[in-house]
Amino acid sequence: MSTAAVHSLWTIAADPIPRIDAPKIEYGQLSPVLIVVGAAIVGMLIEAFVPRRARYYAQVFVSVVALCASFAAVVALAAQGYGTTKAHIAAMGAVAVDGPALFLQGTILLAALVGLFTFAERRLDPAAHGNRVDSFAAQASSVPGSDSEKAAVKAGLTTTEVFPLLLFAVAGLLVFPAANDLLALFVALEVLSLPLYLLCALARRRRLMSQEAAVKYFLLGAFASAFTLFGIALLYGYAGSVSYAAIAQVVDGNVPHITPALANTMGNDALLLIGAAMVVMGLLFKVGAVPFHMWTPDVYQGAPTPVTGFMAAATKVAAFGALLRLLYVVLPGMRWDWRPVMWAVAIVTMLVGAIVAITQTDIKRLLAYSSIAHAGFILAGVIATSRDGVSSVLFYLAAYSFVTIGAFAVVTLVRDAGGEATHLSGWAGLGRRSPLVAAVFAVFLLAFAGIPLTSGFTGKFAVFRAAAEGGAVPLVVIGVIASAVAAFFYIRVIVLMFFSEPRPEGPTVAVPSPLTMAAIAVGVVATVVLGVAPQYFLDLANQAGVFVR
Amino acid sequence: MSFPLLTATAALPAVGAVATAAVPAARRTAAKWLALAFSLGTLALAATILVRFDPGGARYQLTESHSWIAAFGVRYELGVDGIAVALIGLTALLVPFVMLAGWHDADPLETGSRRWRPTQGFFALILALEAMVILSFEATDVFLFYIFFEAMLIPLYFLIGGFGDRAHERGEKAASTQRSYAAVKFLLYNLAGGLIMLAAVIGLYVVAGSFSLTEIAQARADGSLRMATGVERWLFLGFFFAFAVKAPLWPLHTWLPNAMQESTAPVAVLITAVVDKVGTFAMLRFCLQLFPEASTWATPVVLVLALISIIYGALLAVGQRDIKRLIAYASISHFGFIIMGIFAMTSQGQSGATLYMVNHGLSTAVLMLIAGFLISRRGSRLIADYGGVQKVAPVLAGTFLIGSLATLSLPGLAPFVSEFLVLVGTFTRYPAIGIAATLGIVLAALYTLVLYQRTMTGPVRKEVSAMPDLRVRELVVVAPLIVLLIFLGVYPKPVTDIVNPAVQQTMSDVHQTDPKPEVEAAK
Amino acid sequence: MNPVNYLYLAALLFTIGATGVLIRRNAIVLFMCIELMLNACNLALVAFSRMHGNLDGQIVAFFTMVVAAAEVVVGLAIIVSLFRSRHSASVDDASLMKL
Amino acid sequence: MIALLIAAPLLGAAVLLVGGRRLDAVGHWIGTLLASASFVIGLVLFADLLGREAEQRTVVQHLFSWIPVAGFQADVAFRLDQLSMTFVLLITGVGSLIHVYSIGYMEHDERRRRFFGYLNLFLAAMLLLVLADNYLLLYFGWEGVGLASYLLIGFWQHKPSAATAAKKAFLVNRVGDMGLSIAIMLMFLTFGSFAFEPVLSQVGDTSEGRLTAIGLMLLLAACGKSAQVPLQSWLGDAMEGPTPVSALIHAATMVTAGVYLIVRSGAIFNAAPDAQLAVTVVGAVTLLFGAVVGCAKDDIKKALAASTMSQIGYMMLAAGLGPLGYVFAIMHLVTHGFFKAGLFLGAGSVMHGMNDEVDMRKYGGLRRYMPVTFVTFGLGYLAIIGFPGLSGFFSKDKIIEAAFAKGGTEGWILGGVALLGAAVTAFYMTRVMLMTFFGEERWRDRAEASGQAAATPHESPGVMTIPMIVLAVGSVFGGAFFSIGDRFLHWLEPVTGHSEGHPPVGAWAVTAATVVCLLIGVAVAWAQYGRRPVPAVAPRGSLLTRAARRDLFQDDFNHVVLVRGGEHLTRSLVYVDHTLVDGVVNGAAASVGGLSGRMRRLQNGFARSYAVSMFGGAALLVAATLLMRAV
Repeated sequence: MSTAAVHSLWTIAADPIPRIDAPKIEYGQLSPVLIVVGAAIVGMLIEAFVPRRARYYAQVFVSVVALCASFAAVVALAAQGYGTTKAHIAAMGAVAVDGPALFLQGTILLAALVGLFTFAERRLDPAAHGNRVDSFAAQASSVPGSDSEKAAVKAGLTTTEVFPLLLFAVAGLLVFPAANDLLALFVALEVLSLPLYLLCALARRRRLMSQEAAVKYFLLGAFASAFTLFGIALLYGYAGSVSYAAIAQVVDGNVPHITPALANTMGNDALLLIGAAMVVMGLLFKVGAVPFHMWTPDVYQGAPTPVTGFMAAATKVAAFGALLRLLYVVLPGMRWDWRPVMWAVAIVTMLVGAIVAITQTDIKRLLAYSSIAHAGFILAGVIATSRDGVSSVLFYLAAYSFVTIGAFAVVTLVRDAGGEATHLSGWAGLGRRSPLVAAVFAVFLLAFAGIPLTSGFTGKFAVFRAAAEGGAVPLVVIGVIASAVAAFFYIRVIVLMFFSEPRPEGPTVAVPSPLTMAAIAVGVVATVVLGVAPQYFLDLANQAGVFVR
Repeated sequence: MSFPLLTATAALPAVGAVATAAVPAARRTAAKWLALAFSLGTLALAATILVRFDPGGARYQLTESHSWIAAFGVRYELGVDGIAVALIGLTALLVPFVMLAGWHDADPLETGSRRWRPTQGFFALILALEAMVILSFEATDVFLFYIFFEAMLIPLYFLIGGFGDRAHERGEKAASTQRSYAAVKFLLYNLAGGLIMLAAVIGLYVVAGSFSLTEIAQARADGSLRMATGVERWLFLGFFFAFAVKAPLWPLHTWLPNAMQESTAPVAVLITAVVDKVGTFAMLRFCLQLFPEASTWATPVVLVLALISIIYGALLAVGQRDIKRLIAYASISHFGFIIMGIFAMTSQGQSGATLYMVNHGLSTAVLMLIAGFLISRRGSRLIADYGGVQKVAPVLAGTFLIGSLATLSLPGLAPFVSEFLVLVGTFTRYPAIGIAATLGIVLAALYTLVLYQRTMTGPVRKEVSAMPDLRVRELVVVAPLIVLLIFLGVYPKPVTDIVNPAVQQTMSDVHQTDPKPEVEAAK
Repeated sequence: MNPVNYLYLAALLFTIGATGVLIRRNAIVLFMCIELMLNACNLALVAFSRMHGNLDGQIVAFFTMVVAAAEVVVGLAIIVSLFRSRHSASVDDASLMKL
Repeated sequence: MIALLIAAPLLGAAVLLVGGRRLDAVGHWIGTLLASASFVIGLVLFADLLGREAEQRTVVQHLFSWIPVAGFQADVAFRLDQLSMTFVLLITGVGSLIHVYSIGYMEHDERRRRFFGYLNLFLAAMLLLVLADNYLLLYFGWEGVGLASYLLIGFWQHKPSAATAAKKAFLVNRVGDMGLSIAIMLMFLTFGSFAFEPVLSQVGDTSEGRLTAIGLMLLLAACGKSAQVPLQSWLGDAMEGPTPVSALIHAATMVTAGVYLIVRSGAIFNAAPDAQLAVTVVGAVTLLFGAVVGCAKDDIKKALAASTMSQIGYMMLAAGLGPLGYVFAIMHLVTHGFFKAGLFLGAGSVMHGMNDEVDMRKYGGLRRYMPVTFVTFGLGYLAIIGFPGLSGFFSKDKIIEAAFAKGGTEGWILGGVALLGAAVTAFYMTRVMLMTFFGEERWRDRAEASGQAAATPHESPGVMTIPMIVLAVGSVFGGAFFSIGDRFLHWLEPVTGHSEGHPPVGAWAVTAATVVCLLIGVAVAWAQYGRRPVPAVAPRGSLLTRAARRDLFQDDFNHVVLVRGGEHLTRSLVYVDHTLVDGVVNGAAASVGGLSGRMRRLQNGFARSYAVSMFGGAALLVAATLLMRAV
């Protein structure tokens, strides 16, 4: 390395840097996120200072209040027209406040609230030594089956840290779809991921599987985010900026003033293409699209079921939000490059998800694969690259998240001696034992299968229509075939529940507290309402269908 | 805004379903009576429709139209033409009888948990099914139709899979697995068809920008909506496939025998007499109206398939050992006639086909229900297990014979009228196919009479020697249907008067006119 | 010298890291490889920042370090708990869930 | 009024069949009453017709519109003219008599009520058939009588043979019905209508080929109903039914419906010579077929059935001759209705007295025990062989004349066949007569040999004998009454039309030949069965005899070709449906399942292999994106 080069490097670095004026933050418009983060911090303080006995209640209280307040804030913003007319970019271009962002944030918050209920459920497990327990490990640090764990259980310890963790994750999820520059995107990604990694490890039963799930999720997640980051780096290198708007300008080739360096990198499409591909890949990992889906079944199976439900719903929503924004705001200029690729991804995802699910024997894995297939369907809507496409995806996400949480909530109810009986054979004849629960689960399955008069059908119709109008008819046909295949295994479960003889030693259905009941009820109501009278929500999604640039 | 009669007709059974399902487990009989009451109420409403409908009037009457899902351009649009009226009448008429016939079919064998309420479920499901079927007959919005066309699979699925021939299954563990196989097969076949149709529905919207049948048909007629030939044909195929599965048309028929064989007789009647009619009805209303050119393009193939169905179904019926399977294949043969009549594109053919839907509903109901009574007595579906029933249960045998004669469409019974109309209608345009189809007449005589001979005549087998004759309840079920069969056989005019105008309009939609008699043509 | 070379270096490091992830068994080593990938990204960012003559890249790099630190905390916690319950840090041993 | 004709027996059928057991006591009286009521109505109408001019004797009564669909207008309308009037009287007259007879014959059957219900149903259907004003309504009646005959043949359902015979009859008839329905469709296609008036009047406007097609289809129908070759096989088995049924349906009325159809459609056949020729051929063949079969049967009813077949062959032959023969066909039909019904009733009376023994080889010398039966049967016998002066003589002789009168070689062949038929008829009827009423009383030792109590032959009660006597009177004087002054000819001519034929040889010659033939036939029979005793068990006999016993292998042919072949076809189709059609679907499902099984193995649980797939995926993604830009 020549000294000249070094010297020049130093001299440039030593140049007086243009002074940075204090950032201008629109606290009002960021309030949803801020509230949640604040609540999370409060939660940590509670962990630190509130006596153990009261923690659970304090945490639940704080979390519920925070989520409700945050949701109220979102509604308020939307009411003030930030979703449509006054949509603009806040926090020095870091965060967008526009229709899609608010819609998805609202969805995430509701999903989080419902998920919170399942987190807080303490009736399902038999009380250990007289104190109610939830579905999280008494003491995460203690080795499974060790004396310390027994002691912890005996002492009635509970991991109330899950609530602040949940809130942090929610904060990340809220920023993710709203992130308007690559930095915010990356930070949000990590903020939402890290708490989830931890939550996955905290199951009370089957802790080995839980920990394994956490490790897999963590390693693969970190791996993926490394790719994302590298992609970010390349994009930055290509455009010389991390803000979506700027990059978009460069991609479209209409930049106000071109510096020589920029002119140099702009010419190099490889930077753009590789970078875009890697960032997209990171997002596809989060939504669980083939071939980045493989973590999904294991993690869904191993994680505590409430976490799985929350994760399956909220993460998908946020990740698709981010994906939409990236593709619609940053990369519309290179539509013709990424659309064919996404076509391929969508097709493979639909087919693999549907086909592999057929032979699953564990209900949670089954739902995992079904979520993969659904990711494929949603991608079909993403590809439409039209306002209808956006709104259809938004609607689908909203519909899907409630069905998912509801379904996993039902899964928590079917239990035997070893905790939840997730093996399908245990579900035989459930319809005989407790028709109501079976019927509710059947409703969810039918929604997954996209049977008319359920939210699943409305959503599926919306995305397929958008795709068809976007000229992706073959995609629609394949999607239709995939849903036919998918229908088979949903039906299989229904057959199992209603038409096969119950096993004498089969699992029983625990009677939950109002919390889980609420979660399930919300799921059912959402499923039916969005199926029978979806007009209002479709309008909502349609108004919210425009990204601010 | 007058009283929404059509909505009410569909809503009443829906409400009934909920109410029946809500009846506590112990009060089985109450649930039955409640359900029966609701179905009779529906029948009354259907009768009002029949009265209020003016054959000479507008094409779609008693119309209702409300915005539903504006985002998809979907409206809640109802309206009935003559064809729909006839079929709604059939549906509303059959359901009460079906309920009576299945009065005890859903009484639980073993008591599951306290909350296990099969009886309530059975009757509630039937009512739910009725509501959906009626709505699909009323819908004049393609999307609305599709929704119920698909949704009706669910209640029927549970009816098939949940309730089998109790008598037949006593002591047979394999039966329940066979049953769920049949149910799944039924659902997957129809779901697949429906999903293909979904793609076509979406395609239609992309092309036409509307779901309203009347609007699209209008636009097609005045040429403001043109479809590329290829597009139209693909869309047609998408729709037709779904309807052909439902109908069922060879070679998409294999789900029907399993479904009818495994389900109880009343449910089997619902499948073949009511639900399958939605398929043929939809061909007539949607395929022809929306895609006239494609329909005429497809006619030859469809006719050949229909012909195959007729002969093939009949031959297979001859080869069956299981009573219900036999009737199922007979139905396949009859559906061949219906589809043939629809696509013959003559007013005789299409009026005949519509009439056929009604008559076949009645005749199959009689035959299948009595077969059900027979099976419930002996506890076997195998023809070989019977013999000489006529001696011990003359009334049962007599009514069964009438049902058989109706099935082989003997003049004087309703099916003859429709079958002959279909044949003539086909013959005037496609003589060869018409003649080939008459073979079906002979084969029909073969399988029905063989069935009757093997089960009812000959020396009395000792298993049936103690068989009781028809009970009052059963007679109440069968007698009115038989009377109706005879009446419509001798005086079908009331129905034809309702149907003909609608058929004429359909004919004009596909730009078809009846061929002139050669003598006139020559002049 | 031409900062593009730093990019090649970054790419190289990134690839090394990725390869490490694919071929090593020990969870800790795996994790270190991922850290290596992150740092490769940092290098790339800084290099680009230098090329474009603005600081965005360097800012991102700082954030990345923080994030990486956080990841270490979470990651090690999880890995350690796994190690304690299985007495092995091999990720291949953790394969209860499959198919 | 015309409607009442049908309504009366229809009402009877409804009441008797729906009424249930409570009517068992009076059922037969109700049935008989309504049947005769319809006969009375018939007489009234007849008188009314006689009161009119020959041209005004066609009454059309339009009841209501049956099936109205666009151009397709089927009405329920009745047409009463000389032709249908003739049938009405025959049907109701003979029908009523047989009702009376059945009261006695079915006395010991607990299902007598139902039997009368069926009989009434038959009358209604048959009247509908002959009174219909259009072919579709005729088809209604056509299938109606088919149903009635199905029910009555299989009346003793507990006998599998009866049930089978009934089914066979219905099926074979269905084949014929196929022809009728196709004919109707052709008419609709051609004339836009299928009512007698428009069709028959527009015959001139269409091609001969089309008319031939229609004609052949009608002939097919006629063959089915009238048991003509090749659809004759059912009539023999139909004898499983109670004897009155055989007398009414399978001798006097229903089986002659084919002849009615052809005569009614005369206009079509007149314009289609080929079709006509086909009719004559069928008639001639059946004539001989029946006669030959009749010679070999030992079952008295089957022998009579065969003779029915052959006699209808005569009628067909005549009908095929066109205007030459229509009248005589109907005339022979009527006279045959009398004497054949009489013969059957006689046979029934014999069986009644011999506790339902039908094998003539176990009869013999019965004339002493049942004189009335003997006399009536004898008269019927003389009538059928055409003994000069009796009814059969007149009608048959006219047909033979007409056959010759057709002229040309055809004329000679047909005439020859007819003469031969006359001879054979004389032979087998004499055989029947001798084996039953003459010779030594074989039934005694036969009964002992077979171990059962010796039958005690006795005369039947009056309720049975009276009808026989009436019919005997008819069969004696009917022919003369019709022929003297050509009454029947003038009566029927306006409808059927008539053209006087000119036989190559004088009418007297034909008559003489006929008489000679029948004498030969009688003589041969006497030589064989009169002089030497009748062997107890049938001798093996010549090939022809054995063939004749087996209905000239017609059934065997059907069995091998149709039944066996059909069974194989259906069985293979069932297999195809299960393995192929269904197999494809199940196979597809299975293959998807297998694919799924293979794909899920990729999910091997190792985090690193997941990472590999991610890495590969990323690589693919990048590569693809670059590729997209490249192309």
